Amino acid sequence: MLERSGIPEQAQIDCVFPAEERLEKGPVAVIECFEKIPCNPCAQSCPKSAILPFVDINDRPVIDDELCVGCNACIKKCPGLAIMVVEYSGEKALIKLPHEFKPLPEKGQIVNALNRAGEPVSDAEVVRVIAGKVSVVSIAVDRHLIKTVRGFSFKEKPEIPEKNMGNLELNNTNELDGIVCRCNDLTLGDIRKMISDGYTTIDELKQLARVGMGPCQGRSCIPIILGELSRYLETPIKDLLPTNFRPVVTSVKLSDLAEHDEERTSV
Amino acid sequence: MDFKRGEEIVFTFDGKPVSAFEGETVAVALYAANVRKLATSHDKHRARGIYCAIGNCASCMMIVDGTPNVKTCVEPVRAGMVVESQPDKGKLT
Amino acid sequence: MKNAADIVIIGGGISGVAIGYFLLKYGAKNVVILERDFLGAGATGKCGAGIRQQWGASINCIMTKFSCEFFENAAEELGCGDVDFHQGGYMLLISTEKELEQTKKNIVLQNSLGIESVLLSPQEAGEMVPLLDTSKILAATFHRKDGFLSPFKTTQAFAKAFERLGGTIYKATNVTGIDVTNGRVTAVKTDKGTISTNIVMNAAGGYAQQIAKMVDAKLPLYSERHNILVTEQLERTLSPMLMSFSLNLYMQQAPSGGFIMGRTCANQPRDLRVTADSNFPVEMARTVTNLLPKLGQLRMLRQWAGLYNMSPDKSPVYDEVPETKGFYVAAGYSGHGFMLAPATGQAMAEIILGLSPTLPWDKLGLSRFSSGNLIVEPSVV
Amino acid sequence: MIHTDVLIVGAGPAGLSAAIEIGATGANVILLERSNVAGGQLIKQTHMFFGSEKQYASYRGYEISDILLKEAESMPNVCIKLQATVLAAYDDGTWTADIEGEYTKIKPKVVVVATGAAEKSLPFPGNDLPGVCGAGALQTLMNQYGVKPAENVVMLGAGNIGLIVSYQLLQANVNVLALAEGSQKIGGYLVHASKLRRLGVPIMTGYTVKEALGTTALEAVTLWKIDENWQGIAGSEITFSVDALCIAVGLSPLAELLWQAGCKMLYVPSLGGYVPYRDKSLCTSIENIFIAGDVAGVEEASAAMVEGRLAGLSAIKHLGIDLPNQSATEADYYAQLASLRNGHSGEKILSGLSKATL
Repeated sequence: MLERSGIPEQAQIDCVFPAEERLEKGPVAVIECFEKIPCNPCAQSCPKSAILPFVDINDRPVIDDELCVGCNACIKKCPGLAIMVVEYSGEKALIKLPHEFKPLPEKGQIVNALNRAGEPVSDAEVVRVIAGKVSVVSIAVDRHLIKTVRGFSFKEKPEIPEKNMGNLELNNTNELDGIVCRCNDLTLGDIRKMISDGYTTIDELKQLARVGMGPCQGRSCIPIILGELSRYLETPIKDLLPTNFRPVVTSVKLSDLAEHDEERTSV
Repeated sequence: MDFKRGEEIVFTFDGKPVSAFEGETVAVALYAANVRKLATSHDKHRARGIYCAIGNCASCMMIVDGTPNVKTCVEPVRAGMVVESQPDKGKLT
Repeated sequence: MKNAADIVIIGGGISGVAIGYFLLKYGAKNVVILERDFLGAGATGKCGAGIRQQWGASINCIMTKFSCEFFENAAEELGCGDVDFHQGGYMLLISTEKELEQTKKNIVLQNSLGIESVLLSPQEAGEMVPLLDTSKILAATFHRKDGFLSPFKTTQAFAKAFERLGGTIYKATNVTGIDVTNGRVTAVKTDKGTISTNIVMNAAGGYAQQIAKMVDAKLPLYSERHNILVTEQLERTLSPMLMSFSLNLYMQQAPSGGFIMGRTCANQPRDLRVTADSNFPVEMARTVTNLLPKLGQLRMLRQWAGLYNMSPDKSPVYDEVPETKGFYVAAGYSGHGFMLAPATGQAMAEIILGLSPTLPWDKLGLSRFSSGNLIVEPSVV
Repeated sequence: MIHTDVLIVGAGPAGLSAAIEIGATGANVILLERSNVAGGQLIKQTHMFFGSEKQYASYRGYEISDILLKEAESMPNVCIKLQATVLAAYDDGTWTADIEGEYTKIKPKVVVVATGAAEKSLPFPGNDLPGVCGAGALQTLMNQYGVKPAENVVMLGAGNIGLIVSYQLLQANVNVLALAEGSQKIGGYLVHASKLRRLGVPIMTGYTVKEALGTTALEAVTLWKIDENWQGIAGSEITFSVDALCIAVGLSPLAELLWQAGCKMLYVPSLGGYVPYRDKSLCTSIENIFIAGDVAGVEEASAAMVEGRLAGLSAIKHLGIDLPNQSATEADYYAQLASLRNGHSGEKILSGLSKATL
């Protein structure tokens, strides 16, 4: 389902697609925006106010497909590139897609038509390219694919190394469970051992193993250690004894300190 | 995205010349020259490279013009700079 | 939590755990240490943990000599791990004629007590510490047995030895009151329960006065904030610990490679605050770079503060308070409590258990402040 | 010692917005930014922004940063300093900074801290290998310096940052082999996720990193499935040959200066970590210190901009300057924030804020 895979269900797609007759009449926008998020540029962008105004910024867009003329204005404005314009044209279906990649295809070029999982489903011909910050590329595919095609890719794909390389014997110098404190090379195992030895506050760990005392001032290690302490003591982090964050945020040269000009009164 | 690159300059890394653009930082220039390992950790001598790229951590520390422990990811590139990898905790010059 | 103990020690810093160890070593039973946060959370964990035997008052020389010898074989005696005693020596830097005069007297006293401190010319000092700008000093003294330890490991070693001898430590336990019935201590109240006892040992360091108030005892002490900073870590280039009274600084290169340095700043708050002082970094940097110019390249990493528990003559107080029977205090170290800890432990064990004193502890009693024979200690930063 | 009306720490969306709000009153503002370019996260965000037109929706991140910067720079009483790191906040009200190598002491009447947030890190074998880095690092390389960050990447984390940075990597024609997310659901906006799926990037929910492999640099990464208490399931390993592993498992506020200044802090997981207590008008437990943006709780840049305005307004009130329709403006900012947080992604923020609001 959408929340797990990022691909909308067929039922969700059907309910944002206009009726077949509308698709015959001419281009119409389809907005695959299935989540209430704070975003309303599509409504503002429509010259025909075919996208009904939002009551609340988190509303999902609703198109009055009688008013919509498929002018692409909203395609360029949608931050999520969730809008495409589709229409039937004889045996074909014309699909106008937002495109933010270089190089742009050329008119007449044959490309792969992709479904919502990025898999090629058929060839497609590029019928029009409108270049811009968000370019709009319209491609023609067989009409029965109007609800399937959602993207395109060039014919020659860059070869991607096949996925499963079990046989990679790399002389792996990895510690067993990863570095927690990068400045002092302390692994998760080191931290867990010290905690189980009875040092159950950040400050004790600091004194014992200088964790959080390096140049990074504990930015990457202290949050992880808090998690470990919280699990070990079965206490929520907010109830743990916090550590102190002392001056200075980034190191400063003693010579810069010594040359400090007390009298300066402007930056 | 178009990038207004500064003019090209050269600095040395462990003796070898590396070209970079004015306005880049040392770590970025080395990254562009396909140098991934920038530092070695003191205790277990593990390879370290760019991690946060904004000066929060300490994984990109090198010797720059003789000064040790310089965070090269926020150190602007200058022509003729001498950048060396730092084998230990660094010495006073 | 126990509801009774023979002796309750308030404070889990270096003094508290040392006193606890020595009490059990000399036969005391059923001793409890109460610590508000964790061991070494107070000044102990904030100090440079130096130890020197170069003093102006003989009692301080004798006590630090005793402590130094204890630290030298603490690993075996306590049997609980190394204390990282780095004996690189202390070098005291002399920059005024008056100070030179006092120092020459001190050396005679120290040598007479078996402390082999030596006077160095600026040039000799420069050979030992190349970083020094020798033009800034008239002379220096050096004693090779001085040095510094790891405050954390030393505290842990004492604490583990104390527990092995049967002592009990309660961390994260806050003392809320002390019961006194007709002039004698009867119990200590905490946020985790009450322990009845007839002997309370006030080893609360900077909070000694607060604890003493609980038995209406007034201590002639005050606690003052002292700032300290550490720099980035470099390879070891400085072995001795440097100190100068006239130039007002002390500095060491810690085992981690960071340079730890501190000084006494003017009008510091006395309200138990241990916040950072906004003028300290500049003052410290100027002091250090004036004396060791090359250290200007060093980057300051962190600044913090701890409490000095100051006594009128800057020498410690070991005594039972006159107002309340069974209430003992060890405080007033005036910034050198860590190095005195073994002596503090020995002193309080002998005083509490009524043993014959190995050192003239009575000279360090509270009565000296009314009788007037103070132990004036000139050499303190 | 430099005396000024207002010190603003951080020239990101929040800091710049606060500078504009306060600058308009003519008060003296010093805005310090540690990076050599203003805009904070904005300059790395090449995607179009969400929110409403008041928060520059549909503009691209770096375009918004230009707009805000120009407006702030147009005010003579607003002094913006780059490569200026605020080092410390002392309890006597002194703040210190390293401004282009010059140690500076500042005594402001009011401070707005807008220091943003930094990436969380994750302990797993090989996590310190060069090539394993935060999402921000790759963005900095790509969008700030125009350097191609890698050939093949695996992304860790399906929050907005993981989704958006993966898309930007594709734009820099880097192969994003997979996006793994430990929890069973995608955290970020689903429209971003759909964009990636359409471009052939598999989103593997319920997977996390088992190990990063390599000697002096990253050469491969092994992912594996995890059960409900995040323990790896042996046998479910999949290895990818990559030269970058991008960590986007959440941000936590950079609140060190607030700790130093003595503000009361609280650990709130849904806001990203330790955040200062604050009142509705974004004033912390110390009356002349205000907060705005991710340091107050990790959210979107749109909210950061509105919080910057609100904190600016509160700072103005603290300075005793009263503006004509102040309460109307304030009400508008509260309304904007409420609407931005009204969706289901806002619930998490609102619950966190309820804990941290005095």
